[in-house]
Amino acid sequence: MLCVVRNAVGELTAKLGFSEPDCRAVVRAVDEALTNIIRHAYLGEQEQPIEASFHRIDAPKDGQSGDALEIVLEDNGVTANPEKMCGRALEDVRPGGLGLHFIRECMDTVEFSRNNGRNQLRLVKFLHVQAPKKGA
Amino acid sequence: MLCVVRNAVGELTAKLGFSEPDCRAVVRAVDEALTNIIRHAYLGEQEQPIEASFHRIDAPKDGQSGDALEIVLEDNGVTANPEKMCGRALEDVRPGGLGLHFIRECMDTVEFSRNNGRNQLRLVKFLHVQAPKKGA
Amino acid sequence: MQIAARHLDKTTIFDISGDIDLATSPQLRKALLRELRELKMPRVVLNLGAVRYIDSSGVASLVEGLKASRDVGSRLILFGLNKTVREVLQLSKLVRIFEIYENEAQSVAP
Amino acid sequence: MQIAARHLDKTTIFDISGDIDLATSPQLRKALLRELRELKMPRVVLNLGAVRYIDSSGVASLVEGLKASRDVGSRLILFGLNKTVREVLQLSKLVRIFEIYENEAQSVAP
Ligand SMILES: Nc1ncnc2c1ncn2[C@@H]1O[C@H](COP(=O)(O)OP(=O)(O)O)[C@@H](O)[C@H]1O
Ligand SMILES: Nc1ncnc2c1ncn2[C@@H]1O[C@H](COP(=O)(O)OP(=O)(O)O)[C@@H](O)[C@H]1O
Repeated sequence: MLCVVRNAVGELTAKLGFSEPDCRAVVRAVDEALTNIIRHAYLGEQEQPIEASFHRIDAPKDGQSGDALEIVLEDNGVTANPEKMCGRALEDVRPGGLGLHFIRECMDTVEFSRNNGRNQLRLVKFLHVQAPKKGA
Repeated sequence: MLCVVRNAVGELTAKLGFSEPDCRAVVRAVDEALTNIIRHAYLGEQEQPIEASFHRIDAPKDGQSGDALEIVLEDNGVTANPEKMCGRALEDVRPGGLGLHFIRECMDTVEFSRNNGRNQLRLVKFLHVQAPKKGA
Repeated sequence: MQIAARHLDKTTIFDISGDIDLATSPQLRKALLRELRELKMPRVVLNLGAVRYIDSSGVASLVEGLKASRDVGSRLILFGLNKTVREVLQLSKLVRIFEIYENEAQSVAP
Repeated sequence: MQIAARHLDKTTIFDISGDIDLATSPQLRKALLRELRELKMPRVVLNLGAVRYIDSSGVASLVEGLKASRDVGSRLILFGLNKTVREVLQLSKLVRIFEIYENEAQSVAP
């Protein structure tokens, strides 16, 4: 099913006008975030409910407002331990601990929160619309 | 995870310009098709691989060519029995047996095939672009 | 999906919210069958106003509830059907088989 | 994901295709550890040309393979890295840690 999500998100981001590397970045972030929810919040159980919303938003960026894709993932799993949610130093070559790092590298905003017994992950990626060329 | 797929496909179809009922129809067809793959091809196992592709295509329609969304779902599960793949008469009020009927009602083309040990389901939905008004 | 139960005299009202799909419909089925077959509640009312999605397995659970209600001589009533829910019942040709009302007042009327 | 194995003198080549993710990376991990730790194959070459996606658990499996190869004194070689695979190794800051070649000929050179 992760594969289905990746392809749907890939097609959506392409349709929204993201560049190819940015499409891959958003797909990667969503995939890693879902993987983490299944592994850590639901302790490996695949059948638990995960909610997702995808919205085109106007978000503040560099003092201006920018066109962006906002993705919110929510689960009812175990409370995330904020101390562990930091990822790790990459210098230390060992398996694991890369997911959060990927998510942070791939998105412009990454916010974890917990409300009403639910974990929420909010991801934002700005659409870098090319500025219209003047004169040239 | 089905919820994530539904929301991603909902957003994708809206972005492609489908009407609201058509967006819901495509979401429903994909959801029911995935549910059937999990239940019937993978006998309830949720962790098995399902591939999906989403493409905007030009497909023949009423002797002309139409703008459409093509969705292809593939699985490595048990071979579907074509005799069972017909859905059932709705007059008979009983639980179950609605999924295929929903898929057929919701999409313009529904094709099952099996190649190289994989089941393939091809779904097509035409985008009904409004004809430009002449003169009026 | 979330199910919250309220109890009136001889009536159970289930306020259902979220998505009724492959993962959650067994829970709805169980709640309905318990209320009807085991507890023999004379009237079970489903408030579907906050249902965002219902798939064919959800519809199958409703049909099972309906059968159970007929078996035990109870009523199963639906209200608060939004566009999505209505569409699905129409697709299933089941709109005319269920007892459906506009709102809660009508659904719990004596 | 599919893994097909080919055997040359003192070298195993794995042709890997499809998606390496949460569901499939354990299979890759197992294949690598068997070849390196159990069979002590002196050189294991991964043809990643047909890999469409690799997630962090896939990268973790590659790192485990690399550690195993160092432990037993074997070589783990990657070739056929497409954009997606390259990006992920770059994100992981692992590009310089792996032995990576452009093509199979270089990877199996004596
Ligand atoms: N969705 C989540 N819920 C709870 N804990 C999480 C979640 N995502 C990450 N974590 C915690 O953060 C740690 C680092 O995550 P990550 O960088 O993805 O590496 P890994 O998953 O390989 O451990 C995890 O080991 C886990 O303790
Ligand atoms: N993806 C599939 N693979 C194998 N068999 C299938 C698949 N989809 C449907 N079927 C068969 O078609 C029948 C009717 O499917 P459906 O209309 O969805 O109703 P239900 O799933 O409730 O039985 C199923 O019972 C099953 O035998």
